[in-house]
Amino acid sequence: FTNDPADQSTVTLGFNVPQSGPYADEGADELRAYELAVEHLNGEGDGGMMQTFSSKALQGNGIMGKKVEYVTGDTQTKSDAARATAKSMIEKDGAVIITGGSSSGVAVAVQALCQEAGVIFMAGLTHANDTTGKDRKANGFRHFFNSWMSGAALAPVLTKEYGTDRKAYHLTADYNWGYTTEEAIRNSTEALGWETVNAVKTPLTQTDFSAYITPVLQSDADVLVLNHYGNNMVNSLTNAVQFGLRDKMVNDKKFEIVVPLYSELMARGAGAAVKGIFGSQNWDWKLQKQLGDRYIGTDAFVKSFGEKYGFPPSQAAHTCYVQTLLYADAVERAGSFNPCAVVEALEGFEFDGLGNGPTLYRAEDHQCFKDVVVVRGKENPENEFDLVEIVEATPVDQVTYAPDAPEFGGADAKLGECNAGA
Amino acid sequence: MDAIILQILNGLDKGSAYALIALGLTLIFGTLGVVNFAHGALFMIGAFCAVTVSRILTLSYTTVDETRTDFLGNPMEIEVPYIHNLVGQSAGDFMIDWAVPISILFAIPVMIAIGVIMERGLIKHFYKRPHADQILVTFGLAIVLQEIIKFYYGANPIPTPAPSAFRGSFDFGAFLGLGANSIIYPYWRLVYFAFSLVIIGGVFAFLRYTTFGMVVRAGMADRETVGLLGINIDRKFTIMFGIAAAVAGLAGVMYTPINSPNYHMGMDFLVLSFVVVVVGGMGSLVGAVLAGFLLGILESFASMAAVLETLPGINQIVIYLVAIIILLTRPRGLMGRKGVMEE
Amino acid sequence: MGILEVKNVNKRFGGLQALSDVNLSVAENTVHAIIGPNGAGKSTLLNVLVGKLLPDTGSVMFDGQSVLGRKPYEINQMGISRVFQTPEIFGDLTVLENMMIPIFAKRDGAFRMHAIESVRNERAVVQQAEDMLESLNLADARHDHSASMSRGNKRRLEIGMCLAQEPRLLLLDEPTAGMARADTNNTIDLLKQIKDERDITIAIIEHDMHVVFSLAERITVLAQGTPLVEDTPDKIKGHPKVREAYLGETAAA
Amino acid sequence: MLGLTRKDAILLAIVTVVALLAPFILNPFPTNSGFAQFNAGYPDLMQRFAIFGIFAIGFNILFGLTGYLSFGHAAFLGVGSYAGIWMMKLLTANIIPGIAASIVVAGLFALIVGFISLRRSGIYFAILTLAFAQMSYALAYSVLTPITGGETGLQLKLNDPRVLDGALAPGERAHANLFGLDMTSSIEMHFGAWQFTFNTGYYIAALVLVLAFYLSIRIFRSPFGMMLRAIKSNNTRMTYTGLNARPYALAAFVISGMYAGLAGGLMVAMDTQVGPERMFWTASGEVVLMTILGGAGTLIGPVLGAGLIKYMENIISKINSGILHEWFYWMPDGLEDFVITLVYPFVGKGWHLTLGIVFMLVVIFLPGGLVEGGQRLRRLAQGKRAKKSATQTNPAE
Amino acid sequence: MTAQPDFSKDANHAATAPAFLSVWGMQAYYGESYIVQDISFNVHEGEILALLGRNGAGKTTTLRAIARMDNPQLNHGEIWLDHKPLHKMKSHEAAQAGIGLVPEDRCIIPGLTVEENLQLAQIAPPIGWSIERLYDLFPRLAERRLQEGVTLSGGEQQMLAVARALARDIKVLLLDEPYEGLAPVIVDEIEKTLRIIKSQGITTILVEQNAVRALELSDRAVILDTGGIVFDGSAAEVLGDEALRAEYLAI
Ligand SMILES: Nc1ncnc2c1ncn2[C@@H]1O[C@H](COP(=O)(O)OP(=O)(O)OP(=O)(O)O)[C@@H](O)[C@H]1O
Ligand SMILES: Nc1ncnc2c1ncn2[C@@H]1O[C@H](COP(=O)(O)OP(=O)(O)OP(=O)(O)O)[C@@H](O)[C@H]1O
Ligand SMILES: CC(C)C[C@H](N)C(=O)O
Ligand SMILES: [Mg+2]
Ligand SMILES: [Mg+2]
Repeated sequence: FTNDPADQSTVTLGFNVPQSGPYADEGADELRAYELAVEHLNGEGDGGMMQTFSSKALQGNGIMGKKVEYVTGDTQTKSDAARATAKSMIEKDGAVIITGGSSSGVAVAVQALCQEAGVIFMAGLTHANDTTGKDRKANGFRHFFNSWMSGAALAPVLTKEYGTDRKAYHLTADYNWGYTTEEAIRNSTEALGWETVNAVKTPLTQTDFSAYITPVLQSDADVLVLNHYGNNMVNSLTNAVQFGLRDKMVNDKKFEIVVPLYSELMARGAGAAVKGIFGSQNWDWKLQKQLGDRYIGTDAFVKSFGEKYGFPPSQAAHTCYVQTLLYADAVERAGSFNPCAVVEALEGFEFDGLGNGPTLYRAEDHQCFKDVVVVRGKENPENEFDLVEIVEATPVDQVTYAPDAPEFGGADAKLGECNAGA
Repeated sequence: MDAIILQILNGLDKGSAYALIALGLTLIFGTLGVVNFAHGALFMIGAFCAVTVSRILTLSYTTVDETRTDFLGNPMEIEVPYIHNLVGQSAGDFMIDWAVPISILFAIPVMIAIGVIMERGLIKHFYKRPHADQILVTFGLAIVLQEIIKFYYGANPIPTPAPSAFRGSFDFGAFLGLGANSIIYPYWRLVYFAFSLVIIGGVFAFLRYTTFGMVVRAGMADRETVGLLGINIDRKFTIMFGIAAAVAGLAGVMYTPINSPNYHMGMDFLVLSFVVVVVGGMGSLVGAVLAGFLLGILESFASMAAVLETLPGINQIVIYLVAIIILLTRPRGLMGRKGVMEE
Repeated sequence: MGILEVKNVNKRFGGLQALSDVNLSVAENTVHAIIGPNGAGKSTLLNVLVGKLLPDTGSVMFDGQSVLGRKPYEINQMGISRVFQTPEIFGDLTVLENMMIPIFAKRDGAFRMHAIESVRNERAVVQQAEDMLESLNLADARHDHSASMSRGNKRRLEIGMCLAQEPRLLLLDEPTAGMARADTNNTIDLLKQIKDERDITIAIIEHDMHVVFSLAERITVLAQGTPLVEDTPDKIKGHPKVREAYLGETAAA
Repeated sequence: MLGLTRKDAILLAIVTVVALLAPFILNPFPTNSGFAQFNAGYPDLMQRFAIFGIFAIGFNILFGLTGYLSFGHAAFLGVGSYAGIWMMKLLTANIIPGIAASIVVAGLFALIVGFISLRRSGIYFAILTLAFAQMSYALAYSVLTPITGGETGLQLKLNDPRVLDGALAPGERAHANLFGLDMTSSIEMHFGAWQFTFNTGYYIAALVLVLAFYLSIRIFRSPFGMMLRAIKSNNTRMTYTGLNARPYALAAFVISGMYAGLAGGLMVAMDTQVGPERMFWTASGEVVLMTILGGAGTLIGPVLGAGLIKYMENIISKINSGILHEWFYWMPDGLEDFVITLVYPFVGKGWHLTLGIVFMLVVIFLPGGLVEGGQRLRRLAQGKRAKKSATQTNPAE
Repeated sequence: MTAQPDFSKDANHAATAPAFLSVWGMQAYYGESYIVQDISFNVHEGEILALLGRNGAGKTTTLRAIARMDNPQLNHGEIWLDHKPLHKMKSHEAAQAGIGLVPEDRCIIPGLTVEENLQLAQIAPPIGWSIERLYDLFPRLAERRLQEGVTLSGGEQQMLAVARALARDIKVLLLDEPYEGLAPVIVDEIEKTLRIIKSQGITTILVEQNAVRALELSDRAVILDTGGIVFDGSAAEVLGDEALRAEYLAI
């Protein structure tokens, strides 16, 4: 199979993260997590979540006794560039797995590439349904949650907080992830009684959203849903707050803003504007502290990461770290680097102790199922990392869907056969 | 009706941003004939002047507060800005609050210095070189400047709020007697609008009512001959560059409360500001400003849901579409001069 | 009927009547000079003839066909070539290449793709261009960049380029301005020779009376946009109005 | 030979030989040495060299000859890619129809864009082309998602019709191929510590590159090429010599659009996926930079420029701190850390910084681009110091 | 290199008066081609010097070198104007020192009106004739004052170029083919003007193809051929020397 490390004493992992472009800081955090994971796998440091991981296959002696080495590449958050770096890792550096990334477009593109090339792809940040929906691939895996799950987790909380009689106005980033997120939030909130008065698509390259915000003022909507991420989210949220939306009363209700997908870095970029705004996350560094040992692993990870780097890890760092351990563990359990063996070991794998509570890697679509964290921007942060407060952790069964759900490509979506390459 | 007024207001505001950014560009590009791909970077550096000033003002020493703990459970470290010790707590807080306006004072000399250094050290060797070479060198410079900022400030946007006095919104509706809360608009955006008008007016006046403008125009058209008339055109060009850099930088400073600055914000604006300048017509300041307002207003209207329902995706392309139509119907943009950058 | 018939042409620039009611007939195979004070509208008239300017009213017929409204290259293809007052040549190209382009234009018309053949294989064209350079005394400079030639030589090259097209009507706007006497004489000889050798009509604008009187068979004097008189050189020389308004004492002497 | 002068034939021969031996030339370092990082001889990068070389050669036919600076050329590359992948989805995974469609569709698109944009010149032309490209990008990203796949783009799928190919056996995937020759198949060769990879896709791309280069030499040396240079030099003289500049410029525009389409087609042939960011203005800017960096208007310059930029993007960007430590491990600790702190900002995620500096250095010191650098080196080697000798023939007193 | 050279020894220089403008050992080149090689000549205060020669002889190059334009570059030699070292100056400094050049292609500045073209000349000191006085000399320009300079007819442009030089307080007027493209009556006019200028003590170097005309106006003549001086003497001498005229001037 491709890049079989059998006759070498080391094994090379490929970390493909954005190092330039708008997500460079996220990529940097992902890379920190990867480096930490490599350390732990090789038996250095305190072992982090390896101590709490329910599977005990990992020994701290590398993977199957081979020392773990890694190569890095810059995806630039462009699929062409990401595929180029992934290819160079596979063709030149002999990587057996590619992992990382911080957008669904890149994830889908690199996942397809890994399928072709016969290596495993462990997705980093990707939230669109398609990654494990209509574009799912046998060689690709996603630990991160997705748009549908965000909707399913958020809607009950929103209706509880804001009531069932609400009129929502959506601003949606005009690309695939935006579409799936809008769809997910709409469907789940409408099911609970909300009305969607309007949904407007905004260009990805937009920087000033005033022209999209002012019509919201004119409508009779009382909730604004920002299906935005990255700079789009920072700017649209900042603009919305500038236009006084948060101080407005409509239909005798206080106007509210919702950001379905939160990220610590973006919250930091938006500054005070995030205060009181609801959103969802895959994970948060305060989970174990606040919600107890169901989320065991969290503290261990925060400790090793915090001690090494001086600040708490982001959810991007977390998911990347976890993916690395999961891969290494699967290899150990399969007893082989062969991608098909790894796929078999990961499919249907149930585990715990990696910070999200009990988790399942579902066989049908290679999506992880676990609790989703609903958060709200904190009113009085205690320090610069304390930006959100956890509202609840939506239990996993509330966010589970059928593998052939229509939002996920329906019956047409197929993993295909795993490819072990040459 | 309210919606229309609001969208026009929006368009004017957005247009003033375009116009202000394009103004600096057209001084260098339309007047000195240098295709300056580093203009966006100057705008970005202006914005980071504001970030820097607010960082300097909040420069702090740490004291340990034993009663609280940080995320790892260690005793919490509390930051106390030096400025509190310097000018006292309330004056210090006021200055921190007013960091953005204060940074104007800081940005003007810094940007002029950057502009002058850039012109003396680099651009002056490129006046006679082909535009393609100018693109390559200024693009290279833009990348370098961006990377330096990224190195020190990271890639994530950095929130830089307006003074709290300007954070609310102005109720135009009540003001115009159209009913309270029907048309409200954030104060800072109004400040930005007014600021743009002042700067634009100032630059116009300077170029119009001093012979400086004529000399620079002449020097641009024919350096040699202007030299023959005893005029040291190099110096004028340097001054011009400094002014343009300052205009770009001020546009950046004032923009920070509207959108949190990040290291590539310059590149995001670059293409648009080129389009604005060219649609306005090469060599025409009035044209650039007009085009800025025109495109701003059109973009605002194209963003309305009603428009998008009939023409999906029009918001994505409206600026380019209008640019094409204008350039095809008016050979030199709105008010371009003949022979400027037509080869 | 002349080969070129200009009827009632008017052209205004803002408040200035640059051409007013110009009527002109140039007979085939003659040399017709247009003279007149600076700013009289001579170059403007030429611009109308070659399609650079559209007159406000009037008609311009070349060989029975109207030239108005046609594109400059179409007018050129009809057989009208023009030498400019300030030399217009291909500065980035070598002298030889400069000379080849009009020959190609003559041979192939306004547009033809020879994207694959090599220039070198166009022997006939190269030869013709070389010959032309030879007769212009520019053969030595054939591989020089034309931009670095002195201005007199540039002008000679431009005349050569126009001649190489074998036009039926050659328009010359001050062809010998700035030329050394020797070269002026050469140019006069060249033009005379061309005229003897083939059928060509020449309209020339010139302030150098030596050139005008050596070449012209008929002369039109233009003043303030209107033809003042049209006559043979001898008559013009003695014409009192012309002497006063244009020639002055030295030139007429 | 082949209708070329001796000089051109030699140039073509050099390009051909370098293209054929690229797997050796680009892999000068043994796989295990610290410098293996600088090896560029792996299939993907070699393919990119060839493809972007073709793109830049085509761009240079427009820009280098006519002087019309198109700032939207990536649109043609993108459109070519989309056309190519649709052919591969609908008809066959054989790359021939895909590439043919890429060229044709890009050519037609260029015809439309060129016809409109060439009504203006100079900067106005540049902005018109930019506007078209940005519109293509924006639409492909959003509204045209059903055709373009939006942000995700298009890939080959199991359930694509591919009417000309037989049905796939279970577990089989569609591979871009040339009559059964798989683009991804490679032969590896080991010489001691050295490893060389010979990849089918690369050789096909290289062959096309050589053909494209040959064609561009012929165009440069043809009367058509001379007319294009004439447009650049003096458009007025051009029209008053009876030549219609517009169709010449349009022809050049379409040809260079077709080159871009060809590059786009090859891209999907080598790597069966397209995304819209291929058409973003920065991609158009990149080919401009490649051409100027190498030397606009020269034959080989654009290829060199393309190579340099792609090399930096793929090689310098991958040097991380781990690799730096490997390189400098032999230094005393303090020095090692110092050197690494010095170098670190310029490699890995700082590769853009290096790129920017290279742009500036080249354009400041080598006004004619890399080609001029080469010429200077050659002159130096031949010991011909032209300026000195000129002074000597005209002694001062 | 800084000491002012001693001109009196060289027989080739007329010794009538102390040199006002002196060119010594000047070499000028474009790129890598040397055009003017080691030329020396003097111009005396108040005289008109005719600088003659065939096309390409280097006349324009010489004038541009004296006016210290960027091109050609000077690689050896000194130029002194009224005790000031021009060779150390840039073109705008030379202009302020009193050099006024009327370039051969006139160089009217695009985008400026006739009047602005003139105003431009009166920004840097020292300033010469007032614009009114210039309009008096060239009424044609007064009529066209608000027209864009480059749309003037060829002859009008020439007038504007001369007027622009006079708008400055110049010590030496360098005229590169001022009669070119002018109607004979106007040539007469300009010739008269030149005499007026001369009578006001302005020194002139006149480059002109119409050698006879130029010589009749001039006091002295210098003839250039392929970048070197082949004759330096009085104007009358050239007019009287058939062979010289035939060889270098073809008249
Ligand atoms: N584009 C224009 N706009 C305004 N006025 C113009 C334009 N072109 C020419 N003119 C004016 O028209 C008149 C005629 O100009 P033209 O160039 O035809 O003169 P001419 O007879 O060729 O003179 P000369 O012998 O000096 O070249 C001049 O007064 C000139 O200023
Ligand atoms: N910019 C330039 N670059 C290179 N060579 C030049 C340049 N300008 C002029 N030359 C060359 O310098 C030589 C002298 O030119 P110059 O213009 O001084 O001649 P001139 O005596 O003024 O001739 P003319 O009477 O034709 O104006 C010519 O051979 C010309 O080709
Ligand atoms: C990084 C993700 C969480 C969001 C991103 N825009 C996507 O496409 O999925
Ligand atoms: Mg004229
Ligand atoms: Mg001359």
